[in-house]
Amino acid sequence: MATDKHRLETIPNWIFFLVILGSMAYITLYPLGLPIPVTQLTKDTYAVVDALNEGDIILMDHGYGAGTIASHEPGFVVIFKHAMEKGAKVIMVSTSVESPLLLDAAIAKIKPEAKGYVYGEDWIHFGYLSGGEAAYAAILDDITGTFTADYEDTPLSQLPLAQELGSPTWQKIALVYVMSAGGDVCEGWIRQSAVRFDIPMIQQPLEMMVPTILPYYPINVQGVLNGGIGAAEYELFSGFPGEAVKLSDMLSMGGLVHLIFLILGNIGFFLKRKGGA
Amino acid sequence: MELVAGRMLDLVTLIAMWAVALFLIYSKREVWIRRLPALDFIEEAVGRAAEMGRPVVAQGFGSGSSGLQSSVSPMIVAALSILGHAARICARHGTQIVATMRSESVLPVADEVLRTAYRLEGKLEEYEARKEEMLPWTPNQATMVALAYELRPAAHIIIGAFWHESVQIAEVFGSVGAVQIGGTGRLYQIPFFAAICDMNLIGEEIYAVGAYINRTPQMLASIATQDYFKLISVALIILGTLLTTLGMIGPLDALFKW
Amino acid sequence: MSTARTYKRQIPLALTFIVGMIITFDWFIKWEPLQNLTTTIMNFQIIMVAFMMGFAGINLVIIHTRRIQQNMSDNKMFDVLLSVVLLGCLIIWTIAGIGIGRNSDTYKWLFNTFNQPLGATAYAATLFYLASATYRVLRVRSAETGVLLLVAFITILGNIPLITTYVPIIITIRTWIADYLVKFSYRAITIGVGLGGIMMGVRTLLAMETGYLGAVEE
Amino acid sequence: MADVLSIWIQALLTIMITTLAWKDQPVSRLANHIYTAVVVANLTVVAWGNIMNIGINKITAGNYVYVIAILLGILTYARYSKANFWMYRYPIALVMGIGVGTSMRGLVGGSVLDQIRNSFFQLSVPGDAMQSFNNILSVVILLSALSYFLFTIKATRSETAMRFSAIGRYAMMGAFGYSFANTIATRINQYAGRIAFLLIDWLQVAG
Repeated sequence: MATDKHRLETIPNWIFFLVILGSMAYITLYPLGLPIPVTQLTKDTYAVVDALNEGDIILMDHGYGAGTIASHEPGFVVIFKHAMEKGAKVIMVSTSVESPLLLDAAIAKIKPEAKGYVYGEDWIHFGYLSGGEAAYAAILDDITGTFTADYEDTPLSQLPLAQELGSPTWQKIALVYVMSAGGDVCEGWIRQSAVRFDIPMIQQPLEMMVPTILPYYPINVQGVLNGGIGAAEYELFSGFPGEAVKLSDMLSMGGLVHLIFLILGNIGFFLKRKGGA
Repeated sequence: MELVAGRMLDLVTLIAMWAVALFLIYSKREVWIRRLPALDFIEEAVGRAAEMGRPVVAQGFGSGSSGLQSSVSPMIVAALSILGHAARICARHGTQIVATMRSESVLPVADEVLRTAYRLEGKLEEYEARKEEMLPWTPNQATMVALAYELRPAAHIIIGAFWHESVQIAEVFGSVGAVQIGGTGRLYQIPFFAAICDMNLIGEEIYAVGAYINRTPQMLASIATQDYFKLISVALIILGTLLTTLGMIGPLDALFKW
Repeated sequence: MSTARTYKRQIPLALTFIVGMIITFDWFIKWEPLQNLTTTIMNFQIIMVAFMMGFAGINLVIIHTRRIQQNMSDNKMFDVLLSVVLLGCLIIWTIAGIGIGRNSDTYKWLFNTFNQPLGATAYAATLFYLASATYRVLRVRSAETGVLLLVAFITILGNIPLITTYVPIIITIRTWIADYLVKFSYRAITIGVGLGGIMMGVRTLLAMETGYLGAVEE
Repeated sequence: MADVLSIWIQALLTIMITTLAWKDQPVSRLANHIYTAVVVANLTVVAWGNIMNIGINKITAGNYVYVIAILLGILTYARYSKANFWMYRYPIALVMGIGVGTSMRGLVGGSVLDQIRNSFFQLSVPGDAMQSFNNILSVVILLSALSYFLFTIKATRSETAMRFSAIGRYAMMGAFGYSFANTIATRINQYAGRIAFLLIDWLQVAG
């Protein structure tokens, strides 16, 4: 009996490892297909993108690295698709050095060419933007003065869309969409774009960062996408099926497993304390 | 040349903080400071490591492009002053200290901090012989985990700037039996330290470290400045709330938009 | 002696003060020469920090060459292999990136085949440590940890679609916690960290925190 | 061919580095050594690009000021010299000044004044008792948590003041619990991406 208590108190590491891996693999193989409740934040984000007109320009900060790809890529894909549906043009910069290397994989999922989108005319990636907040201000003033070439070193003179931007750039931009895992990046964009010029803005931070963005919503930031979960809701709500929808089952399973661990830990602790006393 | 609109109150506040700080520093008043048990605990933790003959690991010196040049630099400076403090105790006891490096701009500085600590204890040769091992380059959290298993440290000081890796390293170092003293000003990471570490510093407590360890009147005066401005913040919040409730927020709001 | 002290310590300290002031005032004053100066300093910083990246490479090369020698004599061949793999990858990637270029298809292939899965997995694998921490440390040890645990419990429940679909009230509770409890206690921490950070900056510029230049005269 | 090879390597590396969570063993150590090497190499390549694009290109374009930047960059290596190691202090002093300047100017507005400005509450909202209660609670949480962080004021050690700041401490603990739990959701989401990669892209057993 005493050993039982002890066992509940100290479950070895490999059990967590197997239980989590096993349960997540199981739910991927045999999905429940549960709906995910769509929150107001996501509906607002959808409305902002849906309000775009043909020919409007969206500025995206494609600012994720390899580490947070699962939180950011689905949102990027679905919003890009939605923007194409509305006929809006897309220009991108990136606050992550890894973004240009990860872009091709995401574009393969978006397939802009299927919608007749041509690189250089309908969308551009300018590449990595170093220099923090001062640089955000600089590109909003004059993007063609900051960059001389795009992310693959094609001179901007060969890209017609870049020629349209000119100075001041911010007057041509209808929406700013920020994807980032950095709190200072998200808030920097708010200060430089939303506060300074009142350009509509949507943000997609990591799930756990959302509370720090909420103080700016809905005055400065009109839509907040709650990481990958928000992307799943967006996919469901907008009707552009994607990868993130499958997440719902994973969240249910993973959350339940953690709840069980939490309860087991406390039962073990309680039993041990009772035994000790 | 013109002043940027909307930032005037910021400027005035900054100048006021400088003025009050300088006044208090030069007036050399005596300042009382409350106890910070987590910092007192460092000595005990290092002592424990010496008894067990196991090393001490210190982390928290920025990461990649977020080094001394970035806006987390105050946290890194705080982390470095703790590193200096801990390194002196380690040098005295003959305990090995390992400071993991993730940011290129911090590496030469951490080198200087450790060198100074060992010099002050008269053990410079000891440091020169093994400095590469004492400042290992750990560019990712997996390396830090491996380091924990390899060194099995008795004490783990995780004070400074942290990102997503915080929960992982705290959990692993805890599971290999290190006593942990945690603290960071990065909002997202405080919860893990609060939950996992044996002793923790919440948020700005890490900035009080230099003053707490050295106790020079000048350092304490700057902490006092911080407190006075905190009191002013409290007063402003109360005032603003009263005025809002009474529907007379206009002038105060205008001041904040200045 | 005093001159040595001047250029070894005092000039660097003065440099920190001047640069700190320039960067600070650039935020408040719109003046073309100041803006250009700030841009130049920022570019200088990118270049200097880029040079410092070499330390990381040198550090790894020194540590692993030593380890190879050590492990060769101890006959630990697997450990030798590890160090060789590390140095080999380091050299191949650096040459590929610098020689062929970061935008080349070869480098993109290397990055997406190696860096991307390792980075994404290492980041996500934090999940296992969170699970073990949930079990090991989220326990009702005191009233304070009790509060932490209670809120964590409700929030986990609120993140499970299986439960929130049938018990939507949990989302309301979770939102309330986020909107009031979390927002305002974090706001207090933010204000404190802000004031603390500024004073830390003041101390650094006034040369009171000089750990970064060595605490003793030399 | 290259694609198939790539997917296999990705899958193997994913599994290898995951096993570190089980324990430190040869497989995870191998993955870890590769990881360290490729991360440092990638950062070095980025650094090289920065030196070329921002430094050398500007010099060749006639902007000779950047020669100083290159010289300062080289000075950081003085740390390997016994006699002249102090020279590294010049670049570091510059970097330090930039860090302090950037943080000071950003903190005063974003972390202090904006936060205060957003904390002016309407204590009594007519016809909405719940909102009034919430607003009063917000002020109490905010002020009590702030008072917890006073270091040098003796009066904060009195029993009443301690009780007041205890409210803040409890609120902070609750907030930490919230963040902790939300981080779990973030990580589940991210690991789900890896599982999906293994089962769908690699093994192709699930759709």
